[in-house]
Amino acid sequence: MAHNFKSDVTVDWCPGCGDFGILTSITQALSELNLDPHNVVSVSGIGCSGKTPHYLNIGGIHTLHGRSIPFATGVKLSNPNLKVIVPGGDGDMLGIGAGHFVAEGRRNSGLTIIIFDNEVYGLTKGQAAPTMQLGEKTKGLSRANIFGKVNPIALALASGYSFVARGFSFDMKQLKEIIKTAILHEGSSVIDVLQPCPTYNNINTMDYYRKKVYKLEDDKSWDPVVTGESMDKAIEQFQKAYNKGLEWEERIPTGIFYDNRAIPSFTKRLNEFVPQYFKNPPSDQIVSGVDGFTPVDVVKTFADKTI
Amino acid sequence: MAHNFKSDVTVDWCPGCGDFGILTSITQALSELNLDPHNVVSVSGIGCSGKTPHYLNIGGIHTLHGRSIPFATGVKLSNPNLKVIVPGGDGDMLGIGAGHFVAEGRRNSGLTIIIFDNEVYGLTKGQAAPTMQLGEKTKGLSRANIFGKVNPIALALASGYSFVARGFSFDMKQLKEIIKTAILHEGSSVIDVLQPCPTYNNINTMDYYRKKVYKLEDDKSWDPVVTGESMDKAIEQFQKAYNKGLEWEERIPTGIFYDNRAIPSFTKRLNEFVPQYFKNPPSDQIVSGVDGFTPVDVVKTFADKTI
Amino acid sequence: MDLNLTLGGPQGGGIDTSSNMITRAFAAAGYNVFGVREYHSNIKGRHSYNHLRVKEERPRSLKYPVDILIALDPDTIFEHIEDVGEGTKIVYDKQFETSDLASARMIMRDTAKRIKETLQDEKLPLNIKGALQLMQKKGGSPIAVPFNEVVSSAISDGVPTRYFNTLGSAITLAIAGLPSEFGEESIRQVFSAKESVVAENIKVVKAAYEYCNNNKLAGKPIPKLPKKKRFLITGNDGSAIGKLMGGLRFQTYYPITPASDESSILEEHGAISFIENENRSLKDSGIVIVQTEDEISAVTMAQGAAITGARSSTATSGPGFSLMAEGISFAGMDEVPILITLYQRGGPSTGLPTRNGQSDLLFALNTGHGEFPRIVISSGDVEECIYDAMKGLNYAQRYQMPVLHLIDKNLANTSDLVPEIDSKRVKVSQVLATKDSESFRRYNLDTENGISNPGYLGKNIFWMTGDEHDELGHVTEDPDVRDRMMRKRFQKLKTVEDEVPMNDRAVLYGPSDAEITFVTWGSQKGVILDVMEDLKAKKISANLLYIKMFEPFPSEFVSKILKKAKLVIDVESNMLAQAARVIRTNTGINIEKSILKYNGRHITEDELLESAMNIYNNRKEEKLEEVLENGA
Amino acid sequence: MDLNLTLGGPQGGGIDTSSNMITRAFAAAGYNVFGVREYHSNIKGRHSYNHLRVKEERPRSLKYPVDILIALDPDTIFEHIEDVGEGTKIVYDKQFETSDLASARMIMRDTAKRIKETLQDEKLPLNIKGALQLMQKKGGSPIAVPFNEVVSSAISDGVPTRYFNTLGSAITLAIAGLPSEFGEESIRQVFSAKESVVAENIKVVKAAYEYCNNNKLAGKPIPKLPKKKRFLITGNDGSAIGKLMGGLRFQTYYPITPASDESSILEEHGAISFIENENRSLKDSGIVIVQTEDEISAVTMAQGAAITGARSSTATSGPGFSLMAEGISFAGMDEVPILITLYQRGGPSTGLPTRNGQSDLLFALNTGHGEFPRIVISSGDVEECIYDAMKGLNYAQRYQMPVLHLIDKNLANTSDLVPEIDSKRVKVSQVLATKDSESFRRYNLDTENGISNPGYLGKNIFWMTGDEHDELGHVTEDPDVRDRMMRKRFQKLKTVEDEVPMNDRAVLYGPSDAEITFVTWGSQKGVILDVMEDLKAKKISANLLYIKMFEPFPSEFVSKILKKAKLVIDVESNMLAQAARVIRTNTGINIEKSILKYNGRHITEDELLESAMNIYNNRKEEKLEEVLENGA
Ligand SMILES: Cc1ncc(C[n+]2csc(CCOP(=O)(O)OP(=O)(O)O)c2C)c(N)n1
Ligand SMILES: Cc1ncc(C[n+]2csc(CCOP(=O)(O)OP(=O)(O)O)c2C)c(N)n1
Ligand code: SF4
Ligand code: SF4
Ligand SMILES: [Mg+2]
Ligand SMILES: [Mg+2]
Repeated sequence: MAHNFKSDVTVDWCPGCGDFGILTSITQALSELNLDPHNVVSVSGIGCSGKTPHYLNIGGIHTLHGRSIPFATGVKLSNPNLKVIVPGGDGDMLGIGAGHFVAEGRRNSGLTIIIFDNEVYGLTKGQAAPTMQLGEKTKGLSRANIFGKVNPIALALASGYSFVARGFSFDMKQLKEIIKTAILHEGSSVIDVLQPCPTYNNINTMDYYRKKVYKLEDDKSWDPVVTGESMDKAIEQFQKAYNKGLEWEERIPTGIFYDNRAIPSFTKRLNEFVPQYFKNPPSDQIVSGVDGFTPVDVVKTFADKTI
Repeated sequence: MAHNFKSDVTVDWCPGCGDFGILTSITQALSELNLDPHNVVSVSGIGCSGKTPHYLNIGGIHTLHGRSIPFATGVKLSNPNLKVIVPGGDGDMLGIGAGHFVAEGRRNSGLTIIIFDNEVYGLTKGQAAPTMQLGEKTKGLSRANIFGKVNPIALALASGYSFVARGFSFDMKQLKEIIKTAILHEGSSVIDVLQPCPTYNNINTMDYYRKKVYKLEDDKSWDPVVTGESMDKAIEQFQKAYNKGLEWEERIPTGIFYDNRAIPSFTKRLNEFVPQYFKNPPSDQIVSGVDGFTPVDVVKTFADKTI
Repeated sequence: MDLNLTLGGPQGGGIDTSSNMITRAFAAAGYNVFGVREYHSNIKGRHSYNHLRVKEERPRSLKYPVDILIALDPDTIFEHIEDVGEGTKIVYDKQFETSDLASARMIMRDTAKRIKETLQDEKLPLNIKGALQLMQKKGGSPIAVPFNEVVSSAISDGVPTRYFNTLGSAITLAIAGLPSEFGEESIRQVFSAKESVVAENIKVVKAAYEYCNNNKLAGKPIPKLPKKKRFLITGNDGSAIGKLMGGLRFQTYYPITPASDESSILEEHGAISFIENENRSLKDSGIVIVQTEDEISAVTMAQGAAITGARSSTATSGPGFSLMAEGISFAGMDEVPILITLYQRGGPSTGLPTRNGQSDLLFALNTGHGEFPRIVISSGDVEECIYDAMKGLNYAQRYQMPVLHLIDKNLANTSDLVPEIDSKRVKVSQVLATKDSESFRRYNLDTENGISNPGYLGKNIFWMTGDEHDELGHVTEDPDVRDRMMRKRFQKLKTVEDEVPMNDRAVLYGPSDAEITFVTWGSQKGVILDVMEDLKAKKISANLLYIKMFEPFPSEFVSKILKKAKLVIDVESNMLAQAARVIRTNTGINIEKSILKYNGRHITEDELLESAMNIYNNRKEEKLEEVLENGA
Repeated sequence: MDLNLTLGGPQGGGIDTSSNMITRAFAAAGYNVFGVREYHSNIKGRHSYNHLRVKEERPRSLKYPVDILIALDPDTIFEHIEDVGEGTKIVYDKQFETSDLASARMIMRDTAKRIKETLQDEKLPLNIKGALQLMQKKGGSPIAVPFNEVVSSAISDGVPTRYFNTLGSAITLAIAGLPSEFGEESIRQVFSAKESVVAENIKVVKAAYEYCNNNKLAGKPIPKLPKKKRFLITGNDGSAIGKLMGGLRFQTYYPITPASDESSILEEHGAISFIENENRSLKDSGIVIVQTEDEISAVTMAQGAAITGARSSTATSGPGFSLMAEGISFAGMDEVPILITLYQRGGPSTGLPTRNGQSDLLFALNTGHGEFPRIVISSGDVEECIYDAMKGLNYAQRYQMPVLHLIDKNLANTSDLVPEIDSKRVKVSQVLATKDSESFRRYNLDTENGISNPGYLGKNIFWMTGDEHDELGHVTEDPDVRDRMMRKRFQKLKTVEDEVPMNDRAVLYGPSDAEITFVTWGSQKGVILDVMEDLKAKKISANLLYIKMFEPFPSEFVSKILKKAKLVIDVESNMLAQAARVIRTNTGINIEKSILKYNGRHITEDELLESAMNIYNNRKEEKLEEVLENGA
């Protein structure tokens, strides 16, 4: 029987929360990819979204608010053979964690970053998240939001992510497929998931989104895959992705905006100068000699320090 | 006599450093704007660039690495009548400070952010800054740079900055003009300054840039100013700015990419609900009553808490 | 009267409203109510409860077993199995009787396992009936109320469940013997804005009383006491009020439990009303509250504001405070006046994010790299929060250093009825810029007390740097100036010691000579004062050395008291007895007996008394440590 | 031989190369050389200097006045006015004689002011000549060398200034009496790669010797000693070497002085060579070093790696360490094995970023909110850095907690000749994952020593959370499990005490009974040991209580020694005598005499001896504090 990837921990999200759809999409994606549960891990931050790893029956770290990316990067770079899923809140990823978010774009380690985009800080009771529109007044706020909105797609592209997509938590079929493609993508991917929070956000509701979303893949000419063969085409595709990413007011595109397979992942780059990196990564190295002492030859390794 | 804005502190940058040109451009801009030196302050982080406030004869805070933006925002929001200049390193702003950089784009407080873009961490001896290209090997590095590059223009635009420009430290005439416009801009501005670091960066040298830079304003049809009258035009201008911002390999555009005057600054937004905000900002408020005790009427202010 | 009651239900299910209703009803009748909120790190569904105590005089602690347990869900019955005793009335919806433990999935697994074992040990069924039987064994009397019926009988239309909270509260009031009018009054206060809602709820209150009367549940009517205007506030409110009175005009925060409520309160009251006889121009002043992108930004942005002359502050809790370490070190080095309110919760790391803790004291005293002066103060009740916040802002301004104000989660979420807020208790002096001059020496070394004249951006031209600096504020690495600047900065701590009255640093409550000397800080103050009364009744004299300022530490005062004390018991809500360590560091005195609690719940009078008696009875032993465990 | 020399010049002007040359020349002749680097937070232009000491046996401290001062710029002469004494030879470029103080703009203003006052007090001109006259008064002999002429006479073409460093070094060697061949040998080592450069520089060396011979400057030839292979390494190198030997395979860092050198060294030596008799498959193993976006990322990324089973670490300094507080608390809560090397520099805040300090001890002991166990160790010389880094990795692995390894900047930048690196001194055990099972209990409570079997992602399925958790690693708020987890975590500290030998925690050097007992930690160890010899010569017996592990603290051992000590003198490079505070907290013993230095410079033998004598002579006084001030 295939692993179903669901743990037996009580899920304590609010009834109607969009998080359920994301969770299901993840477990289904993992099942359909038929991955060995030992080879996938999830690393989250803090927030309603941050609880996700406990609900998945794979190794999971529920880290610190905003720090899932560096923790996850450590996991991935130390054992490049693992698939690392990073579910995170929009506050977590784009507020307190924005610095890491930008940095990971430059690294392209190979993380599957899933942003639970509910426009609010759920777990701390509904404050505006960085994804909330200027002037929006949700029920959790005492006055209209005074901050501008950051667009996750635009920021992900500007940061250099090689795979950028958007899903909607109530369209699990599409979301599951996006997650599958993202997990198979070698570099780091960002999936912005429109996730209604019925408890605090009475504006960006399920209905609100249902009316606005449309699928990029419905346009048969849409081609997000960059192979790197033509530089001009690549630039054009990036620009198209970016411009699509800016769409919001009238209609909201979902699907894969950008899928650049030409940018080498960080693990590939490391492999260029770390001997046997993939075969013998840090996580698996023998550090104790046969006699229980270090096997390192100090004189040879530090020959330049001897006189 | 006009204030010349230069302090008498010894400048200890390396000979030939691009920082000198930026410093001069700032002092000239301030002089030409004929600002009262009490009404302009500078707030920097840590790095070679971070030393700038000491060289300016205006109030200055040389804060912590990566934290100039929040410090500066505090200054600006507490006294919205001050002009706040924020000189910072590329590591400072886009590495350790990237989270604040993104957040300030959403705020648009009214800071003039000047990025000293030398592609290296100058003061810590030449490590790669986030602006350095993947695979570049400058003399300060023991192996080629393993990180992707973040494009300051693209990131600034994606973060929501309302004024985005690029200067070149050896073209002080243009840079000075950009700085002047930026200082007069009501929201927050980002000026990415190409700044050769002859000590550690032997690739992006003065000559390297001299050969590549060209001025946006030389194209008479270039119009970065968004007035907000036409939404479509605004979107088009943003996209143009963004696409121009991506240019790098062959030729590097300098000048003003984007100057959106329609987005209200954070101080204007605050003014909507903070009584007399501009007239009587936090910095200037009377907090002691005539008798030396608080003038606050607690019962009235907290009427909802009384029973 | 001395009434302890616990009201439990699912998080997000209106428990706070119910408890607010009960509090206001008793307050309307002139009683005093004191309460603490316990809840999970969860938005909807998990168990939360409010523990309230009602008295004629002001209560200052809570006690088990409770007199009434109101269960608004089955989980409450399971969770509070241990909290009932002789005479406890357990009010619950009759429907719960069909629930079993296995289906109570919102109960934490380990808790459920423990409850299961308890029931099994007693050979009781693993369901509500079993739990109620156990409670009965302990002396409790279950009162099954058909919630749906009672509500349906009262309201014309609408979902009955929406009124279950009101019903639970009203039944409690009826059982307590409070006349129905006060219940109705409280409904008017709680739902003030919405008339139709008020009307419907009042119907439910009436139905509740009728039900109780009909079923002989109504208590003996209790007398109405003279009613005075009071403030119904929590520790969070207290700090916000104190800050506003203390001249705060700029506050930053990043959301975090249990700190962010303070900022929300400030935001809601940011348009300040001034007293009549003050300058008309003050009439419309506001305060700027900024939600930042993280706590690093919060602590540095507040400093930027402080440097322009605004009194500024930020509030946070453990994880956020950790992130502020570097910024605090800057404030110490650069002499920036800033108040940081640290709401302590259960640590380490994310820990028990919605539970009590006092485990950040040593960290607060040592946070930030390098050596710099700071002031660390702590509050022990809601009123202290007010005046300490004011003093904290004053200290920051006067001594130009970071001031850390510690409030524990228990206190933050304590609701209390405060009779008066005295705006003349603490002076507030105006922030004044130094006269500007050509070369203004912000860090003038020529000062006896270590305090240099402050400068403010916009008014003075000067420099600041986190590097060691000269008098103008420029970077220096000169070894001699370095030494002098270090000494100047630390000189200010001596000045604090000279200027701040001892009462604001440590207080001895009770007789100067006593058989037991308790030592504590923070929210245990109230419960210890109550236990001292209990001990008195047992003819054991006790006093309390209560510490309010940890840096600079009142070493002499503390030393003097402890040296002559007979039996010293340190009481703290942490595992390492941190205050006792601080005492040892500063006085060399080792406190060998302690009562500690670190399960995140509030300390109750009964458990503290019991442990104190245990220690008292075994006082011959060299070292004793009691760990308290009350609380669901 | 005992030769102290200081070589000064502008930052970025090749001082390090010169000093490397001198070191290697003496080493080639079989001597031992020990040195410290002092420099500004500046890339080019400001004053930097290397203070070296050469001896037959291994030197372990430095001493003023120096025997030779080599000034490669005029600033050096001004800056070191105080460091000369009877017999000091001041070698400088004759051209400097026309320089005056006013034009030495790279000297910090306050320093320049002080120099000016010194010269004025002596009624000397405010220029190099004045400074040299003052030096002469102190017993120094200026040696003006026409640098340009000498170099030009030697090299065929090229810019003469490029060889000034070589000239300065060679003249020093000649004055010291070291035969020219060793100077030439050192040139070959330093410029190994570039043959033509070697040839030109050797010409300059020859010219230097010739000049010295012609001008009667050459010293009496010193004997050649038997030469052995040695490691020329700094504290930074030591830590890097130790980590690599200790099994480190993942290191993160964000650039910061003086920590990042360690990571660069690791990066350069990341392709590890293994000893012959080890498994062939090890032959090509590498280590991953990641430059992160900040220190928050550094400390959390290293943990991510640790959780997969790699031995991992990060290295930082004060400001970066402050940013790690939250992450360290997570490591404590979640029992993540991680080694954090904390290079202490002058604080607070940015402080004196390139100068020495020991002001982060209390912060390291208390960093991070909440209560969690940690191990804090410290090294005192270059060799200790090696083995402590290895042990640190072992501790992290065995006890599953954050280990903080403190190294001070002085030590980081101390260069020493280490005769041997013993790969059998410290065992390194393999990281082994627990056998996987259906419900693997990562945080098994069923353990006596507090240590649960570790799990590793990729090999086991388990969970972790910064929240309080159950045995599987899922969030819990159950009060009982909470208490048990807290106790389990702290139990591990008791296990550390049981398992780690006392020698690794505190050491008593010297006689067990002595008139003076010094107490110290970190890089003062060497200089105190030297001062102990000096005191012995004065017939005063002294010993040293040297502390290596601060948490868990070796209270009993320390107590026993201090209780019987006659005169205890605490020596630290900070203002608050932090180690003495830790001792007081843990033992109740108050150390009343201290010698402190916090101007950021290394402590020299002469000043320490003098202060120790002052205290010894006034030992009747209750409290004495000496503040050391040596250093430019
Ligand atoms: C350093 C730190 N600051 C603040 C918090 C408090 N906190 C917990 S969850 C959260 C925000 C959650 O919002 P988001 O990331 O959008 O996740 P969501 O709950 O909406 O899924 C915050 C601020 C924390 N845990 N740590
Ligand atoms: C928290 C912290 N980490 C690290 C440092 C060390 N540091 C000083 S300057 C600097 C980088 C400077 O690079 P950049 O910001 O690009 O400025 P530049 O020197 O190139 O102008 C670093 C990492 C620090 N001061 N604080
Ligand atoms: S608060 Fe919002 S995001 Fe959090 S669980 Fe509830 S509905 Fe979901
Ligand atoms: S290191 Fe580079 S950036 Fe810094 S002062 Fe020198 S040349 Fe300028
Ligand atoms: Mg969210
Ligand atoms: Mg830079």
